[in-house]
Amino acid sequence: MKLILKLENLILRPYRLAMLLIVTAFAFAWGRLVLFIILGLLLFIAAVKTYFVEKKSYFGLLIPVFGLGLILGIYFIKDYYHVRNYVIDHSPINLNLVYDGTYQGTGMGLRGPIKVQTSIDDGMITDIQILQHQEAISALEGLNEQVLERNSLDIDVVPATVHGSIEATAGYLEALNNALWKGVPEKPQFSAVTKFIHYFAQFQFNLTTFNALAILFCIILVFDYTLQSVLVKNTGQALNCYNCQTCVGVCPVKIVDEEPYPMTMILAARLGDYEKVKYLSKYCVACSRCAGKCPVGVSGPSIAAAANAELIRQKQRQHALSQG
Amino acid sequence: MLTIISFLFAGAISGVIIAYSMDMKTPRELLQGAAGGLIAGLLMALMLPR
Amino acid sequence: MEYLGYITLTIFVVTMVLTLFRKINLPVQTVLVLVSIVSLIIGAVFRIVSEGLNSAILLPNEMIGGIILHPITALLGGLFLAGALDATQGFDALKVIIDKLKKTPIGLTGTLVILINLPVIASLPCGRIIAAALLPLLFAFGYEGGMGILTKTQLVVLIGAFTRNAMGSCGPSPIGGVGQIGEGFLGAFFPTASEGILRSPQAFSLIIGTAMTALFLKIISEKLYPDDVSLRDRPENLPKQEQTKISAVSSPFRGYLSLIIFVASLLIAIFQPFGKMPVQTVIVAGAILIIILCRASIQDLMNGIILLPVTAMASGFMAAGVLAATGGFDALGVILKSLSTIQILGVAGMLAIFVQMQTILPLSCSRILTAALVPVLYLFGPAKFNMVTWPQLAIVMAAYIINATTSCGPSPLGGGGTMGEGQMRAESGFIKGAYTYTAMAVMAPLAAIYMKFMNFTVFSPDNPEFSQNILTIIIYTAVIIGVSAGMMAFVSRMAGENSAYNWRLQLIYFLISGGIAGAVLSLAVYELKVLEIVQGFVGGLIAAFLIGVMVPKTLSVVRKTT
Amino acid sequence: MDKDKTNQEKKPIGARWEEDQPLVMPGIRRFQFFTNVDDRALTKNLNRLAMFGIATVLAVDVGKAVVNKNPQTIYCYECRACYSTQDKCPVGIQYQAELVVAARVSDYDRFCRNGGLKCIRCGSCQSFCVQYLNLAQIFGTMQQQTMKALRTGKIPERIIRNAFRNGLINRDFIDEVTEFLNKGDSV
Repeated sequence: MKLILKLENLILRPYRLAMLLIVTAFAFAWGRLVLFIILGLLLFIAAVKTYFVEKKSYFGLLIPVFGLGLILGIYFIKDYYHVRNYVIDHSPINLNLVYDGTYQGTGMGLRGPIKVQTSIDDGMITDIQILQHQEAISALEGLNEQVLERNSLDIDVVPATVHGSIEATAGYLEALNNALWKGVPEKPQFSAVTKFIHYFAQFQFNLTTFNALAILFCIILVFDYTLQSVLVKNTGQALNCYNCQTCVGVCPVKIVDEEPYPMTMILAARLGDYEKVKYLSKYCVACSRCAGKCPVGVSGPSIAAAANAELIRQKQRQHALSQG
Repeated sequence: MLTIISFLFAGAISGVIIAYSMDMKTPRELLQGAAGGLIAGLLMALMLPR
Repeated sequence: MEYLGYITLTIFVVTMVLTLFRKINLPVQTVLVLVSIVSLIIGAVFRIVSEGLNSAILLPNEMIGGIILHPITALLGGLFLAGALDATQGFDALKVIIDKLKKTPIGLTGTLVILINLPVIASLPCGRIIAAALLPLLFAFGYEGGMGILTKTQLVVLIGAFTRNAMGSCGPSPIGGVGQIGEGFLGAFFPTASEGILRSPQAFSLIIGTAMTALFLKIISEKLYPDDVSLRDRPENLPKQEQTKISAVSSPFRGYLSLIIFVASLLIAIFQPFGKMPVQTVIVAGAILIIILCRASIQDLMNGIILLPVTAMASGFMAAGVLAATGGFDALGVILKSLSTIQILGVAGMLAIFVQMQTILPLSCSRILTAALVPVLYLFGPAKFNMVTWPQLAIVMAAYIINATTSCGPSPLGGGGTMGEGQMRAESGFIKGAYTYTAMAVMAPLAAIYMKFMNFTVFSPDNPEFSQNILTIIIYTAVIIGVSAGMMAFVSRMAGENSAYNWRLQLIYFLISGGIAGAVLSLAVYELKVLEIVQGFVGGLIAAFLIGVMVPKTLSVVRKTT
Repeated sequence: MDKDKTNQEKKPIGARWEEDQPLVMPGIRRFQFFTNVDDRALTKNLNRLAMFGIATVLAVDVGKAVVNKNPQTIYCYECRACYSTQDKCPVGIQYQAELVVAARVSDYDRFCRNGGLKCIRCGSCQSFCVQYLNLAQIFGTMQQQTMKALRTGKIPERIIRNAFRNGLINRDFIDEVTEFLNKGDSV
């Protein structure tokens, strides 16, 4: 029973927002790290707030979590650079170290990943295929032949002359290197933790990420905003409000606390601020003129009533929770 | 430059008309309206591309 | 496929008109979503029959393709920022500044004029952002608002003109305004067009149009609907000290700080000094800065969001997307093209109607139809049908865009003007006459004239007739204003007690002005060719008739109650 | 409308204690506010659903671009400044903005129709973009997705055949497309 009550809490705004943020974080490769940092920061701020306001300390819980995060982060960086330094120390790769077989590897060109498949036989590169790329169409032309001819990666291959082909060539070589290193069993591997963290961090923070995050932030908040009224029974009409204040014109009360009266009540209901609705609805004289005038047919008092019912319900739930 | 001039002109006219239609018909108020319109026109013109 | 287009187009237009006249009593978002779902189903059935299931499954994708995300997110960002500013009392800081400005030589009148033109100066992606924040301030000037320095009529004019300016301000806005759609299309011919070829015609005609709206509201609307504003005047026999009681305005430091951040982020968004980045990023960053520095909460930000324009735009784009996917707009293009083959209309008349299209069918956001109609207009140009040349296309575009952006003002489907009506405590529809009139007869021809004589010379500098053109613009402006104002005064004098008579008078006035507007437009597009000008006159007449009959006769009993 | 009226008739006065009819304004029941506009009660849930639909479509629109690894497309102005490319596009693509939109919502039809598979990703159009979007990258990613969809058979044959007839496919993809079309012929 208590579990059900707790689960019902999940539809409350803070939980919902957190859930939406996490979902976005997982859907959006580059944003994971940023969103998780934001989440951590929010938790920290909330903890500080509760410490000063309610004199309750959650630091006993938070500090170990952050400490663990810090230790993991340091371990990750160490492990990551250990592997990377090994690769850098041993490049250009000695082809004799590579076991025979066919390997695939990816590298980043100017415009996206380049996927390469290469076959090696007795220290000789026998075949190279570019499986996928997004570079300008002739940027990678002739590279295969050059590499096959020289049978080595340490000589600079001559890039084509189209725009961005230098970056494309670098990406191509990276992909080739990547593929060949897969055939070297002596190379140290990333630990599982490193792989997991790498999945979050990706080291690809750029302006595009930031811009997209800003837009997503807007959309998420509005999505949540809509959700509020959809989830709470009978307050959905508040969503249709034009903010036109026609209701204020016909309301006999008109202004409460220097705010236009029935409209503020409806906006508060839309926002999920039911305490404010309760406070404001005390001023309503229930003449229902606003309902008659509203161009969309939003009925202020009815929304306020539904909002108050929701408030009562929430309080009952909290009461039941505290009772056990 | 001439864009700014035409904007100043338009701003002044609109300022006078707005002032007139707000029942502020003394010459002083009309002039004030024109001055306000000039400032508005100038600000608008500064926002435009060269 | 062709029939499908006609079917969905008919569904869309009929439902929209029925909603406009309140025959369908649903919020506009619901109607648009329903229209798109119905069209989607019809389209899917057609596709399954003709091409199989695979193609029908892709139809929703094409519908979503109609949604232009940028204006929606830019608007959201702007509303965020305004919400943050509001919550941190930044607008109180603005009040203080205005209060200071009032004591300078430009006085109260000049301050009000600047205030009215503030939306175009600030140029946000949607006028509602600034209108929602500043309308309470304007209301405070009146008796009921507390300050009591303006009378009822003055307040009506002030709010009406301000809303007009605000609702047109998305046209010249460089950060995600409607005008950018047109600019982008013109970029195919004018190399620098996307840097703002349409901005100055828009701003120019807005600054004049705002003034004409004020005049119209004062002279005609008050005559036509005498009892439909429920604002109160200050009683005459009030004690003296109460009359002069003006509430002191003050603002905390964080208000000034947030105002500075607001202005700074706007300037950064417009002039992009730190390299290109989307306005949303700048604005959201500004909002977050305000949250941190001025201690606002996310809840306060959400307070600022007006959901209607966002959702109305999204649902409108959905409907437009479905229409595009099912070929509805192709059908519209064909219809418009066949209009031009009618002898008395011709291309000029068709264009004169086309330009006024958005005022005839006002939706809650102009982008809905603009995004669909501007490509049609583009096709009329050399890109496909070759009916007009590039410069002519640019002129028509300027007139079309100004008409489009201002069309959300008079819209009864939740246009921004409704906010003004609510604020001035008027019946809905009070401002419609003024708004549609200025959009049709003042702004569109002025924008066309300005485009013709000014912008082409600015954008191609080696034109010898530069200073001469300035004179031409000034003359045309003066003539358009003069004719409109003179006729306004005449109509106002003719008006009597009978509202039906007044309405007929207004309709005639609309017809004449619309005809003249169409003729001026043709003049700008085709220069002195008699046939084209006559055709433009006829087209303008038709458009003006359609616009004029949409203006309500009386207001108080508009809605039938059962 | 009818539903609420019958509610009113059925329920005794005490029913205002029920959850739907809360006593918030003293002595006044909720349904009293439903009298002025005739179809209000009928449309209450419809409006909510429509709103939710809009929000969902918005979220899907953004989400799709993000999931398809083309997040840049979200902030396309759709201002069509890229149409200025004109002759500078080596393969003569006219409507670049359409391709960006198609990439955002993975609308294969629009993408192929406007020559998306013809693009050689040279980046000439990029310099015209007011947002400096990396158009070449966007088109490249979308091309990969289109080919992926082609392999899994999500694209109706008509689309790809039209593109093939009009010569809208570049040499990176022509082999695969021919193979696909031949397969379609043999079946």
